[in-house]
Amino acid sequence: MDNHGSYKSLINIWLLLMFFTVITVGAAQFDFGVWNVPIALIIASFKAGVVALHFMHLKHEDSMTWVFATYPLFLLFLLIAFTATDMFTRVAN
Amino acid sequence: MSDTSETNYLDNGKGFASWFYTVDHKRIGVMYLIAIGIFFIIAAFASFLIRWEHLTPGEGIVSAHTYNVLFTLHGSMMVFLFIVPGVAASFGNFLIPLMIGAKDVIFPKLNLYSFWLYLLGASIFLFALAAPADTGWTFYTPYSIDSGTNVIMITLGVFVLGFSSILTGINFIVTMHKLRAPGMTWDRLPLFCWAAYATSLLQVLATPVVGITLLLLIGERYFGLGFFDPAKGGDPVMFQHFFWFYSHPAVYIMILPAMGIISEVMPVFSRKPIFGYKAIAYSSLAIALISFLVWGHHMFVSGQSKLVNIIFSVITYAVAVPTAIKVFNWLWTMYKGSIELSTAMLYSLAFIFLFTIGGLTGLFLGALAVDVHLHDTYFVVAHMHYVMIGGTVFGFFAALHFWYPKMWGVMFDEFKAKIAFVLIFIGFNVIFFPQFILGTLGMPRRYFNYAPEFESLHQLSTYGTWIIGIGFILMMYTLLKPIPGEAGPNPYKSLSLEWSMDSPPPPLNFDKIPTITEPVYNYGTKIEKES
Amino acid sequence: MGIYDITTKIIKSIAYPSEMVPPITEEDDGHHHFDPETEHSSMKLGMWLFLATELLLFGGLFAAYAIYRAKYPEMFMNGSKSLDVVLGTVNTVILIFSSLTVAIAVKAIQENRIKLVKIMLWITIVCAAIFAVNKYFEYSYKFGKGIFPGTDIFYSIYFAATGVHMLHVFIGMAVLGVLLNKVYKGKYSKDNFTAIEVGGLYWHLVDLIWIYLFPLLYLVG
Amino acid sequence: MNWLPTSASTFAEGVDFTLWLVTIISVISCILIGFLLIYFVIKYKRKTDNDPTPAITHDSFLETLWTIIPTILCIVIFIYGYVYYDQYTVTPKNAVEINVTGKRWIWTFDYSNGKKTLNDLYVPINQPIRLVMQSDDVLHSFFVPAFRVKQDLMGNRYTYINFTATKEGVYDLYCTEYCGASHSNMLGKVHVLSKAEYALWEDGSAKKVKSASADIPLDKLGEQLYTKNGCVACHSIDGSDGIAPSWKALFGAKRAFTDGTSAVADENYIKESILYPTEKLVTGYGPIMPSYKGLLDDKEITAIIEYIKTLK
Repeated sequence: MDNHGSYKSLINIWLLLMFFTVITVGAAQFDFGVWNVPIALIIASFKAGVVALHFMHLKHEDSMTWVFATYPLFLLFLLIAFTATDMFTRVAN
Repeated sequence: MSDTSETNYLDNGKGFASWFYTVDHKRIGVMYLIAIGIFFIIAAFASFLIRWEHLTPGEGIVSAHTYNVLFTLHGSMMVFLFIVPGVAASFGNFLIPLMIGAKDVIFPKLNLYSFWLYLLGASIFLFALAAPADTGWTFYTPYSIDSGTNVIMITLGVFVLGFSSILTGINFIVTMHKLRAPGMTWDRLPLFCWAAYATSLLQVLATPVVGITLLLLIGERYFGLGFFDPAKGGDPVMFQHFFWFYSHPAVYIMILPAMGIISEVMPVFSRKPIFGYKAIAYSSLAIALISFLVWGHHMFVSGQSKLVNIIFSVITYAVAVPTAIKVFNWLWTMYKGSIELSTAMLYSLAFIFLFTIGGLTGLFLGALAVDVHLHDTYFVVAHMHYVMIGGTVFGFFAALHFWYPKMWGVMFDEFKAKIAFVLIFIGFNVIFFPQFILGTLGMPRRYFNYAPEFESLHQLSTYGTWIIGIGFILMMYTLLKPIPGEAGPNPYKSLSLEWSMDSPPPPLNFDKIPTITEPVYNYGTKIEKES
Repeated sequence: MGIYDITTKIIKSIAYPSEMVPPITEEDDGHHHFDPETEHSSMKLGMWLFLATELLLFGGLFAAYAIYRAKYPEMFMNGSKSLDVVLGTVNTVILIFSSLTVAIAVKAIQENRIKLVKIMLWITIVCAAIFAVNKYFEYSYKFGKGIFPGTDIFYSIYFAATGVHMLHVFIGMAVLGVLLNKVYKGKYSKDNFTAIEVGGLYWHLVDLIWIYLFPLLYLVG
Repeated sequence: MNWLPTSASTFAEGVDFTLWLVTIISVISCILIGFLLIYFVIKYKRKTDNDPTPAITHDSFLETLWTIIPTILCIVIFIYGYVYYDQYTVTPKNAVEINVTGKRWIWTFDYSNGKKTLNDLYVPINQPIRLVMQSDDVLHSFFVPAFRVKQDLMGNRYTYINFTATKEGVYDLYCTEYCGASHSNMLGKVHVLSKAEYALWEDGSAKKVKSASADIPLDKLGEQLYTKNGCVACHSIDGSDGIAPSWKALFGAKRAFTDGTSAVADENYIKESILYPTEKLVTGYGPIMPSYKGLLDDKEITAIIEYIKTLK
């Protein structure tokens, strides 16, 4: 059934994750100003994507699972986007 | 009463344990029904006291603090213990497997655990009544941080109830994906199932946000986290954002299953296919998606930014359209039909009319300028009750009467039930219609006391509770005292799957999983133009 | 109606993969079982839905983080600098490693290599325990310096987020412990491994959340 | 039919217009749907158990119609709601600012001329006013039905209301955000004065406006002040325990304070408590009362003391 990948490929994935952990810790030693957070988030998202696709086999799941895996991300975006829009567009009228 | 050779689910095992440890979805549905019924009665009683207090201005039967406790109790119990789990968990459990042609839900044990979690949450909630909270069901900060009452227990109870709700939702979604009988395609799925599916989606995706919000509120009280406390640099409006991110979709968790019920009842008693099946099915899904985008219309005067107010107002009107479409579809289902005014049909017709009023008064509140005037007045109270009682509760009562023969295998006295309906319908309107006028006149909600010029309208509203109370009692009496004789498998000549088996259904529903070959609402003679 | 037809197509394309509905097997112990393939795919779908729930549970914390970070950049800068990056990094490595071991365990059970499954699950649980111990030291160090939840908004978010995450680590340990116990009892094999796969999914989520929490709290100072 | 309060601000007209518009749309829709319901029920009543019925499943024309018409109506209503809201949120340039503080359960108004009033807001007619509002504790909401304005107040952040009163008179002011036991007593009055009257009030002869009843007995005056100045929100007069000590049988009673001392409640003690309320706290109550220094003159304080004396 879900006999995907080999032990070796799993370990390779892990090495990739370790590599990116080193990168993200390394990148934190430098100050990129406003880019600090985006850089950290992009690396984290990449790692999270790798974990989801390979460790969690999302790669081999059907479209319904994809919908349920990604829709909450959209909702999370909504929650943050609307709340933040409110917080930062308040002006004394 | 069962003299057939086969046992039915009610006879299948006797005693407390055979119910409490059952994994039979029908028994779990019935247990939910009993539990929510009890909480409905308690919460309704609180509302009788609230109205009684308003018979005259000033202190009547209770003190100001007791009054605040009563409306908090009424609101939170109705919302979290009755109406959110209500129709979905009781009739959803009972009907979904029967309707899609399955022997049970996909995770029967998880279903039982959900029920236990519901009981646990409810117990914590009731335990909190030792020092009942006075925050209102919305738990707005910083009042809820500050209040000397037992806010932690009540929010903990709601948190646990939330998990019960989530697990039930997961169960239903997966059941409808994986256990539909052969031939039961998505476009043959009964509309109640569509509605339950949309409801479950909302339960799974909205509830966790209120979960973390209430958890943070508990943290706020224990540790003084400060997220929602202006004194610590936090923002109370953020609490409202998080709260309504759940609680607006929760409105649809409450109303969607009732819409599903109406979509089942109308075709049967009109002997017509439901008008616009796809429109109703997809507008359920559309509502499930759009309802996540409108929460801010509860916060137009809360200090939310003007830009966000405008955005939320626009999207609010967008969600009004699919709702309007549904109303017209139900209406047109009756066109050229053969209409029987059974009790269930009466409740459905009342649903359509009252829900229309509820929806139309929503148009007032969505309009920014008007909402500034009407926000937090009795207008909102009336609007919300027209949707929640006129909508959900009337739909719930329609279901109670409609599936009564299927659930219990007997019939009730239609005549008495219709009298009860008339009392409930009149009483309801007498209570809540004057409240619209109170609201436009500027009577604020959650007021223990009120100015003398509001007295006559308040009194009228209170008299309504007495009428509706008599109606409730008569309805309960009618339903608890069935008339002799058996109902038979299909007294209404319905075509959907749950009526194809004995009443009450056998423990495992189907001896052999049926194969579906035609649409579910296949009433009438085929003279229609094919799409 | 054009709009409805389009919607139908979209919904069909999403929904119809699971259109094949399985027969139900015999009823032996009073209630019925669904066939293994349905049970397998259903449990996975159910777990993914539950993970969606969990993600949104943390969603509230992420939203609070985003907003207060933008509102109080100084406070977050200083707070973040005061956290122990070394300990955080060690915990990240541990958690990612434990994700690997769970993934190997899921693979091994499908090949009936029970012994490997036991070893991998043990390692995972031990990793989780080390993670917890590290967190314990980290918390007590903070308490020693007089920093508690509520000290300021940053520390509130730090304690709330890592605290809720810690709770998930404990739940994950319990789940894996139960699974391990059942492995010892010989309940799982290459024909019956759904529980391990689904438990593994849960553990990966714990890792996923940490992958975000670590840089957001410790690194972007 | 009287279903709207007096309209006394420039904003009220727009709100009322939109309200009427939505009301007319709603009533027509409601009558239409109600009529169709009843008509169908009568016309298509079941005659036999086997009435033939057509299998109508959809009708593109009708469905399009009832998708489009509600959409158009919604857009129209939104636009009106938005336009009038937009007017309300824009502050006119010559607006006079008044600071508003909400505190359980009293409204305090600070004017730019140094005046301060409790629960009574004085504004001149036809003058744009901008309220700058903040709460001292939990959320409150400032609502004047006659002006159709409402806005929440919270701690640590200012919120604003703009209005221009167009009609002289005294209007109700409510708190509409639930704030605890005396939420429904957190009331006030907005006095819209003619320019001349306002100038008089501004001159310091506030009392002329405030109490035309200078001749009434002291204890009766005290009774009026009791409700007018918000004492009623916290102090009961029937002995029931609230957030603050009851006034019943207060005079002459022995008071125990949180610092361990005690005193007999005589005239001087009561006067001190009104002017410096947090100096001596009666055991079991928190320091929540605002000082009335500068808000009540000596005669008014005496009146309140006389009133307390009558509460045996």
